[in-house]
Order: sequence, then C-alpha cells, then structure tokens
Amino acid sequence: MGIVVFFLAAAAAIATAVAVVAQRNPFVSALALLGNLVSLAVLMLLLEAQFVAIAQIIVYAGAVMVMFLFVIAYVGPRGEVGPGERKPWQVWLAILAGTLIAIEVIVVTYGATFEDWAEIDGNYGSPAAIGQELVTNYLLAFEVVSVILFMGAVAGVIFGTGGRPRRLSNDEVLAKETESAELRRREASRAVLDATRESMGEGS
Amino acid sequence: MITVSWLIALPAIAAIVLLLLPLGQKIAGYLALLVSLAVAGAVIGFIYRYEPLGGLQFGDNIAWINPLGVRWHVALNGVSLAMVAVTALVTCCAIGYGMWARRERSHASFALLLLTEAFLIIVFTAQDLVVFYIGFEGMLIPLLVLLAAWGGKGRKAAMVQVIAYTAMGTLLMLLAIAWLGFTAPGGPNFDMVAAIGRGNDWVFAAFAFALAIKSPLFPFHGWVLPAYRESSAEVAAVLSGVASKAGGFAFLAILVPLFPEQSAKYAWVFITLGAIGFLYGAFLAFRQPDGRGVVAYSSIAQMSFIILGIFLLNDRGATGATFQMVNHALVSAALFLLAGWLETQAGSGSFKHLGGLARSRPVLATTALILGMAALAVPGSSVFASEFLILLGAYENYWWLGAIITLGIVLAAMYMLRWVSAVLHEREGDFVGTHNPPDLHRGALLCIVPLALCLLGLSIAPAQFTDRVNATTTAMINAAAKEAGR
Amino acid sequence: MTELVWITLALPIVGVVVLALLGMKLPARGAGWFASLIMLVAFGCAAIATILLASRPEEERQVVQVAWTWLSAGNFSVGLDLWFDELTAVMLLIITGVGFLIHVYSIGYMKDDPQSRRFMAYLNLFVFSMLLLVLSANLVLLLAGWGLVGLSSYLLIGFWHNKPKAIKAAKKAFIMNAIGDVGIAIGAFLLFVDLGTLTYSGIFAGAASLSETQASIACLLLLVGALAKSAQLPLHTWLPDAMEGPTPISALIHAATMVTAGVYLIARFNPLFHQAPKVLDLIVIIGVVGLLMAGLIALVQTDIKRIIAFSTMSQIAYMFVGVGLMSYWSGVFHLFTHAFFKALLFLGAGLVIHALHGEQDIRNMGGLRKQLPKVYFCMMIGALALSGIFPFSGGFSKDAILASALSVDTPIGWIAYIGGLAGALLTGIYTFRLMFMVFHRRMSPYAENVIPHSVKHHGEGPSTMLWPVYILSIGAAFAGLLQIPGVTHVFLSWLEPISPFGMVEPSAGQEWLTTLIGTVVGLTGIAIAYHLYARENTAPELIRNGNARLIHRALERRLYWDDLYEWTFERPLQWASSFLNRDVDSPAFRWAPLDGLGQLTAFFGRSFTVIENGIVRMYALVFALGIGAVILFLLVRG
Amino acid sequence: MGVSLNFFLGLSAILFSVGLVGVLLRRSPLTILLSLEIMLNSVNLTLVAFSREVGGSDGQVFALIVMGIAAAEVVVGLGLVVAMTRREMVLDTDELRTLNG
Repeated sequence: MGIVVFFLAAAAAIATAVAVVAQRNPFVSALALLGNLVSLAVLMLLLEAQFVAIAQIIVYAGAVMVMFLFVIAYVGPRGEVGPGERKPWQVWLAILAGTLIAIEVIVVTYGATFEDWAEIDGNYGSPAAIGQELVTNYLLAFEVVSVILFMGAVAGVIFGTGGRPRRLSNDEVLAKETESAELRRREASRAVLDATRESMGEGS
Repeated sequence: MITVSWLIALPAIAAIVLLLLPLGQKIAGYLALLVSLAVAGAVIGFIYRYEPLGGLQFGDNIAWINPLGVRWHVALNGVSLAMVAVTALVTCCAIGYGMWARRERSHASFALLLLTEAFLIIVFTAQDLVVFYIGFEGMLIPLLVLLAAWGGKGRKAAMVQVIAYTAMGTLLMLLAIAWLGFTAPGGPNFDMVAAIGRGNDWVFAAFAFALAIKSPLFPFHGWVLPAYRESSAEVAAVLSGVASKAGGFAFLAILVPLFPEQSAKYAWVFITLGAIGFLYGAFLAFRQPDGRGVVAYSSIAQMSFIILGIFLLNDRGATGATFQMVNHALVSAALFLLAGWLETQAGSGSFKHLGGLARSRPVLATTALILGMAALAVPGSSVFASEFLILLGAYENYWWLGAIITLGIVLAAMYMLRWVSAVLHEREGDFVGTHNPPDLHRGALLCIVPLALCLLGLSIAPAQFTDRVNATTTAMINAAAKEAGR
Repeated sequence: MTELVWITLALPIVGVVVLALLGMKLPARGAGWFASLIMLVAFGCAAIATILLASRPEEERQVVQVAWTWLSAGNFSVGLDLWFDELTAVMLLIITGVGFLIHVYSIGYMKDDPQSRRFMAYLNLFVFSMLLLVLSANLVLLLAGWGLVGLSSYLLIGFWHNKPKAIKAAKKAFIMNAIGDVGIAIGAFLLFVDLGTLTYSGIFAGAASLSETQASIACLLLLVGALAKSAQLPLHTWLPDAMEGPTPISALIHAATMVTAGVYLIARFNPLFHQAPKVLDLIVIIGVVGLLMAGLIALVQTDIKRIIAFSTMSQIAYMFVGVGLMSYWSGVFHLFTHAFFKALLFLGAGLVIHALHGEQDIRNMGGLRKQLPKVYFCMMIGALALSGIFPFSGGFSKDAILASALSVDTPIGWIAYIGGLAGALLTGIYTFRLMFMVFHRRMSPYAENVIPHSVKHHGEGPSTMLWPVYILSIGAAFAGLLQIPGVTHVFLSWLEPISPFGMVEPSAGQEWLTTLIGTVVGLTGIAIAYHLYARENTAPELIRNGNARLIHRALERRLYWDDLYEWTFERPLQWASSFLNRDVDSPAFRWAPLDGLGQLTAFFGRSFTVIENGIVRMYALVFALGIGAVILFLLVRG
Repeated sequence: MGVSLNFFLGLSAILFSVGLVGVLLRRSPLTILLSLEIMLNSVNLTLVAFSREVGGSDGQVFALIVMGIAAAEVVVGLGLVVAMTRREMVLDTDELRTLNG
C-alpha cells in the first residue's frame, strides 16, 4: 500500500515538476507547481509528518501560490518569454549539470545503508510536538524567520509600490517609444517566424 | 637611546598627524620640515656614533607577528647608514622645495613625502625579509598617490606604467620571500641571516627581477621616463634620488649576501645588462628634448652602472657602487629640483624654449654648472671617485669590459654638456625672454644648495665616506666573491 | 719648503672661493687686482721653494708628501700626495709666473666686461687645477687635475656664453679632453692591475718589472691623454676652435700652460716610457707629422689667433719630438721658452685686436707698425723667437731638440731632424706672413677707419696690458741664454735627475751646427714671407690662380679633420641616438611591455566574457557545474 | 511501510535537478521563481524523510523554517517582478545584465 502511494505520488511530483519547468505559460506552470506541492504533501503524510504536510498545503498552496497567481495575472502576457537566443551548448550543459547532481546524489544514497525507520509514537509529527520544538529549542530560529518574513514583506511593499515610473523627459519618451516600437516589431516578426515555422512543420 | 625605529616612527606619525589635521599651508610645511630635519639630525648623530667595524648598530629586534615568525628587526650597517642619510637629506630638500612651490593641499603632500621617507628607511634598515617587503612595496603607495594627485598632464598613463611594472616584480618577490621564510628549518623564519644560502635559482631570479625593475636595470626601465617626467619636481627628486636606490641597495645588501652561490653564477648576466644599460642610457640621454629626459636616462645609465659595480664582486666595485648610489642620489635629486624650478620660473623644461639663462643670473649659473659637472663626473669630483672605483674593479676582473664602459663616460660628458649649454648658454630661448625668470633665489636655492654642498664635501674627502662603508660592503660580497673564486 | 708649495697650491683655490662668495661686493678692478696679487704671492712662494730645492743636494731634490687619504677601497687607496722635484719646479714657475702676468693683462683686457669677476675666478680655478696637475704624486690626482684644467678650459673658452660658436668650441674642447681623460684613466687601471699601486714612486719603481707589451699599452693610453690635452694629431681639432675664448685665455691655457701638460706627462713618466721604446718612436712620428701639418695649415689661415694657435700646435709637436727622442730636457726647455714667446704673441695679438675693436682677420689689418710701435717691437721679438732665430730664446730651445735628433743618429732621429728643419722653414714663413700682413703693407680700409680713433683714445692699450707684454718680451728674448751650447747648461743639469735612465745630450758641436742651419732656414722662411706678403697681399692670388688651388682649399679647411670627425662620430652618434629614442626605446621598452600586459588582460577578459557575461543564468550554470564537479571529485576520491 | 529512505532521497534528487534545470534554462523570472520552489520543496522532502528516519522532529522544524524563508524569498522576487513590470521592463533575466551603481 505504502509503495503504491509512494510511486503514484512520486510520479505525480516528477510529472508536475517537469511541467512547471517546461510550460511556457507561467499560469500553467503555477498550477503545475500546485500539483507538485500537493503530491509532496502526500509523500510527507506517508512519512507521518502531518503538520508539515498540512502547512505545506495551507501556506504554500494557499498563500504563496495565490500570490504567484496574482502577480502572474498582473504581469499578464509579458510574463511569457520565448526561448530567445539560446545556444545549444547552454541547454546541454544545464541538463548535464542537473543530471550530474541527481545521479551523484542517487549514487551516494544508493550505496549508503540506512537503518530502518525509527519507532515512533502517535505524537510524532503532531502540531503539538512541532510547536514544542519551535518555542523551545528553535526559538531563536523561529524569531529570525519572523524577522526575515517581516523584512521580506517590507521589501515587497517597497518594490511593488516605490518604483513608480518616473517622469520621463521628451528625449527619453522618444527613445522609449522607438524602443518599444522596435520591441513590437521584433515580436511581430518573431510571431511571423513562428507561424511560418509551424506551417512548414505541418506542411512537411 | 634613540634607535632606528625612531627614525621610522617619527615621520610616520607626523605623516598621520598631517593627514588628519587640516593645517594651513605654512604651518603644515614648517611642521613637515621640522620633522624631516629632526630625522636628519638623528641620522647625523648616528653617523657620529657609528663604528665602521661594529656590524649592525642602533637596531631593534622584537617579536612582531609570532605565528609567522616575523620579527621587527631593523638596524644600521655602513651601507644602510649612507642610504638613510641620503634619504633624510633628500626628503628635507624635497619638503623644502614643496613649501617653496606652494603645492595645493600641501599638508597631504608633505604627509605623503614623510610617509615615503618612513618606508624608505624601513627598506634600508630592515633585517627581516617581511619588514623589507613592507617597506619596498609600501613606499610605492605614497609615491603613486603623489604622482597621481600632483603630477603633470600625462600622470595617469605614467601611473599605469609604474604600477604595471612594479607590481609584476614585487609579486614575484613576495613569492620568493614566502618560500624562503616558510622553508626555513625550525618553522617559519624571515630573518635575513636565516635565509643565507638557502635559495635556489628560481627564488634568486624572482628577487632579482623585482629589484631590477625598481632600480631600474636595462631592459626593465620602461616606467622611468614617464614617472620622472610627470611627477612634480620634489617627487621626482625622491623617486630618482632615493626610491630607485632601494633597488640598487637591495642588490648589494640582500641579494648578493643571501644568494652567494647564484650571485656568483649569474654575475655575468647583471654585468652584461649593466654595461648595456650604461651605454644605452647615455645614448638616449643624448637626444632628449628636455632636462628631465636627460636626467631620467642618465639615471638609468647610472643605476645600470651601479649594479654592474655590485656584481663585479670585489671591494672596489662594491664600495664604488655604494658611493655612486649616494652621489647619484644627490646629483639627480638636485637636478630634478632644478628642472622643476626651471619649469615653474621659465614656463618650460624643454630645451627649445630655454637657453641663455646664465646671463645675469650668477647663482643659477653656478649651481647648474656645479651639478652638471658633478653629473658628468669631471675628474676630481666625488662622482668621479666612485666611478673610478667601479671601473677599477671592472678592470681587475675583465679589462675589456672596463674598456667598453669607459666609453660611457665620454658620452656622459656629451649629454651633460648639452644640458648645461642648452639651459645656461647659447641664445636666449623664447620662454626665457617672455617669462624673464629671476635668479635662483633664497627659497629654492636653500633646497638645492645642501645637495650641492654635500657633493663638494664628498669631492674633497671621499675617503671619509669610503672608509666608513668599506667594512660593510666587503662583508656583503664576501661569500659571493668566494664562490666566484676571487 | 713643502709648506711653501702647499701655500702655492692653496692660494688660487682661496682666490676662487673669495671671488665666488664676495665677487659681487668687490669692485671689478679690485677683484682683478686681488686675483693677480694671489698669483704674485703664489709665484713668490714657488720661486722661494725652487731656490730652497736648488740648495739641496741633488739626491734629496725629490720630495713626496702625503696630506690625507683621498679615496680608499679595500687595499686600494690614494692620497692627496704632493710631488715636488726639478720638473715640477719648472712647471710651477711657468704656471705662476706667466699666470701672474696674464692675470694682470686680463684686468685691462676685461675692464669693460661686466662679468670680469667671474673671469678672474675661473682664471684662479684654472691655475689651481694646473698646479694640482703638476704637483700630484699619483695618477688619480693627476687625473683630477687633468680633468679640472679641462673643466676650466671649457668654462673659459665658453666664457662669452651667448656666443653659440664659443659654446660649441668649449664643448668640443671638453669632449676631446674627456677622451684623453678616459685614456689616462684606462692607463691608470692597467697600471694598477699590473703593479698594484698608482703612486709615481710605485709606478717608477715597478716599471722595470713590466713586460714591453704591458708598458707599451699603458704608455699608449697615457699618450692618448697627452695628445688630447696638447692638441696633437689626431685629437687636435679643438685647439683652433678654442680661440673663440678671450685672448688672455688663449695665451695662458692654450699656449703657455695647459696644452703643454702632455709634454709634462711624458717627461714625468719617462721611466715608464723608457720601457716602451716603440711608443717613444710613435711620439716622434706624431710630432713630426703634426708640426709639418700645423705649419702648413697655419700658412693659409686668416684669423690672427688661429694662426698662432696652429703655430702652438706645431711648437708642441716639436716638444713631443724632443721628449720622444728621450731628450726630455730639450722638450721641457722648449716648453719653457715657448711659454714666454707664445704668450707674448697672443697678448700682442690681443692688443692688436683690442685696438681694432675686436677684429681678428689679418686681411683687415696691415701697416699697424706706425700706430702700434711698442706692440710691433714686442711681437717682433716673439716672432723671431718663434722662428728660431739666434739668439732669441726659441732658437736655443728648438735647436736643442733638433740637435738631440742629430745626436741620436737613428732613422727616427733623421726623420725628426729633417722634418724639424722643414717645420722651421714653415714657421718662418707663417710667422712673418702674420707679422707682415698685420704690421707692414698698406693699411686695410677697415684699419684706416678704426685705428686713428682707437689710438687717440686708448694709446696702444692700458698699461696693465702693456707691461706684461714687455716682461714677456724680455723672457722671450733672453730665456734661451740659460742654455748656450758649450757655455751654460743650467736647464740640462737642473733636469738631469728626473730621468733615472739618463737623457740624450747632444755635443756642443752638434748644437752649434744645428743652430747655424736652423737660423739660416728660419731666415729663408722670413725672406719668402717678405717676398710674398710684405708689400701687397699678393700671395692669395698667386695661390688661388695656380694649380695649388685644391691644396689651398684643403689647408683652409684644415685638411678636413673636422669634417672627418663630424661624419664619423658626431653625426652617426646623433643618428644612433635618435634612432634608439624613436624606434627602439619608446616602442620596445616603454610601450611593448605595457601593451603586452594590456593584451594579456584583454585576452583573459575576452575569454571569460563567455561565462562572465552578466547573465545570471550563466553564473548559476557554472555554479551548478561546480557543485557537480566537487561532488564528483569527492566521490571518485572515495 | 515498505518504502526505504533511499527512494525518498532519490526522488528528492530528481526533483531538485528538475528545478535546477528550470532555473538554468528559463528566462522568465516568474518561471525561475517557480523552479526555485521545486528545488526548495525537494529539499523539504529530504528533511522530512531524514526526520522520520531518526525519529526526531528537528527535520520537520527545519522544513517549516525553509517554508518561511521561501515565502520571504517569493515576496521579494515577486516584488521585483512587479517593479520591473511597472518600469515597463522586459521580463527577461538575460536582459538584466548590467549593474548600475
């Protein structure tokens, strides 16, 4: 039973993760990440970490992802960036780095022999146990995190509101206009290019 | 009991005070002058008490950076004493000249000059390799700032050139020092005595490279002309007069005693380069368009000659080289101050615009003439005495070498005469007519005359000098001379 | 006695210091008289010292005294040593005596020059240097004096420093003399390497132990110094140009004292030269060629001072012949008489120039004997002495040299004898060409304009200028009587001890024979000159129109020696220097290393822009690859 | 429970790598942030798994703290994205290659 759940959840996690990375539309990516989070939560439940699993869903899926979606909605289609001028060796090197690290970790862990899962009581992973730890042993870390969160909130507010577009001089407006015209021209031509490519792909 | 450390601490502290306090031009100048005079006074005391056969004297040797085995070990021997004395004198004159020239932000410029003096004294007295390195590298900082902030039009390019050259060299030297210190038996030990004879060819080469650039020895002289031409006069005086001597001094006092085997083995390299440099510098000085160019290339020639003298590895060569370092320090410092004076008063240092200055300016004419004659080593002058010693040493080892470099002396006569007559004689230059410079008057005269007087004094009794340094120079080259079989 | 010599040496330098420090406070005339007084006292001291020396027995006449160690290094040391013997005494008397007269003359000569104090200081400096040169007892100090006379000569030739020609001449003189200094210096090095000492006594004692090669090389090098200082072939070109300096300088430095230092040097080092007979022969040959060449060039020069300058060169060549034949006494004797008559001629020429307001071209003179009778009379004595006419001083001394050549009776001796007689003929011609062109023939238009006015206002010249000329005339006329063949031999016996190997001494018969021939030859020369120049200036046309035109041209250009040096040394040197500056130093040593460094950093910079391109992703990629690599490394290492 | 710790660790390594590749390949800052979340979560899984292995709750506490930090990071990152949007900049990290002090 555990094995089945694990593999299902693992397959879902990997699939959604790949979807996050591979999807061009950030909105879809965000939704895929949501799926990823849920499947991870399942795995955590499998590990008897009820509180963390719930926190994962509530905090991440509930709060962080909502914020993501808001921003994605705010940004709109600009959030979508095409492949651009990417050199093939970059892709290969990136994949190489990823697989290298993955294989290495797997090799290491595969070669290692772990003891069996520890015996646990019913209290393990309960909010009470975690809360106990947080306010006793890890009080300092807990407080630091709260400070960091606070600072992050302040930073978010400043970034989000302080950077109001400044008043531009005539020259700059002109430059900007030509720039955006250029951008539009480039995008248009790219669209034409993509369309041609697609039609040719269909044609062939 | 005053020790050498005081000589270092006094100008260093004064420099910091001057940097920090926003003193007026006059007060800052007088304070700096007072400090430099105090240092000079202390040096005179040392000269008076110095025992020529007493080895290292007036020293301090205290633990400094324990984990690395670095000790604050400074002391004077005969050669150090000579160089410290010249440093003190030239600094006094440079500061005096700075006061006369009314530099902007003068308190900072005086502070930096004093700092240079402190570093230079460290170089000349250090008995520990790390202390030596600190002085050797440290003196560049104030000098570069002085060049960058008070220099002429091309100062940026000049600075790049100086940094590019000297950084290359000193980096290698740092590696060499580290190697020597960390391979010492019984833990890291940077004392010079502990490093004697332990180096290998590579360490020797790294050391020699740094020193050759600093001196400068042909063909590492590329930084000299821009640096000497773009610095303000007093900085050029310090730079050519004493800072460049740090290289020559280290050849004699550090490289040869520490690497006797290699010094003997590779002496021919330095002798060849020195001979080439001597003739080469003389050739180039011959067609320079301005006074600073002439003095810069003559400096290259002289330093090459000095290094040649050191690597002859005999008494005459080493003593002559030491003496020549002192003489050349005095001559070139005075000539640069004079060149600076000409630039401010006549509006140009270029020979095209000068000439005919001797007319109704007797003091200027006499001073320039004395310096010019000293620089071309007119027989009977102290420069002649030192060159005579080096040449004598050269003849003892290789008579043909002596014959070749003797040519350089004729060339020296030619380019210095050209300098003298281009400035003083012949037709009045156009700038001389328009600016109508006054005679050399009190302020600037007081800065140049002490140097000229020292030269005259040394000319009358050079033995007073050579007797004091003889024992030290002999000891320095002794081991290498034995290796060379002399 | 040595105290007196020390005082003699010290007085001029005291004069220099006083004049340098107080010069501006003293009135110009006062400075001049002060300097002259110093010279007079110095002459007095030198004279008394000489008398005291003479009163000693012959063996004790060589005094060496060490004042202090001047320079030392290891086992090498030289002192400020003083050497006083018969030869030094002669030189001392000439330097201080003639020096005094010329100081006095300078007071008058320079009275209108605002810089006369500086002139006097330089003169004193010169005298000091010259005394140092002759009094030194070791080669280093000799070299110091040698260089310092070169320096004062430079200063005095270039005294009028706004005259570019004068400055050029001064530089030329200094550089040529520097070559000579270098020669002596190398000689000194070699002697030190061979003998381990540089004192005269050490060198003379060790000379016998040298091989002939060693001695010859050392002597050749010393000879280079002597040739440069004495303006002998091939280092003679500076002397005619040096005439750009004030006339008293020409008289003192470039006739009476400094230029004879080469003769002094050879005479002084006779024990060393004795070991190198080939070098001695070479000296004779250089002397013979030089005296003929200078005589020929003097025939066509038109500048009054240059004619005398070439005659100086020629006369010094005679002295070289004398010392080269190991007849040191005759060389020094000629040096002695030459000091009188040549200084006399220069000072006389100075009076003429003074009267003509600075005109030096003899073609613009003529017929001056009526206007300047005293000058004419004195210069005639000098001219006769120069031409070697019996019984004037030059006759005795020149004939002493030629008689020595006769008595040697070797091929070299005969060359010297014949050459010397030919030179005597030339001397007669050029000397009296000068005399006739200046004092006889019809007055030139220029002189007609200037002279009456000048004589009316100044007479023949101020008394300070005339009296030294009178005194020198007496010397020029009668100095030869010290050494009448077979009658008196003051000079010979006085100088005999300076050479341990003896000297060539002709018999009285040889001397009288030579005197007879010499006088006849000299008179012949005068007759030719009279024929050519005494009435009208006919000779130039005669020569210019004849086949001798090319020769005339060559002689006028001084046989192209200057051109030769210009094209073989001066210009190549300048070219080489410019070339090195422009095409070697700047590109190769000043920019190449910097460029190289720049290229290197730029290369690395460009190489790293592939990853250091500002794109954060790329940094992350490198970071990730790095982590992978580190883990891999740890894995592989186990 | 039949699954051994190795499986969890392997899964987390795979997820981490996928996230890493995302970070390395994508240029949109939004997607990069999302990929970062995957990486963080994979580490969280490891922490929880190890916590279960030893039977303590330290790993879970760490996981919670990581979540907190991740939230802060997301706030700042999204704030930057918003700021870029407001300045009408292109949302492409490759364009952000010059620093301006």
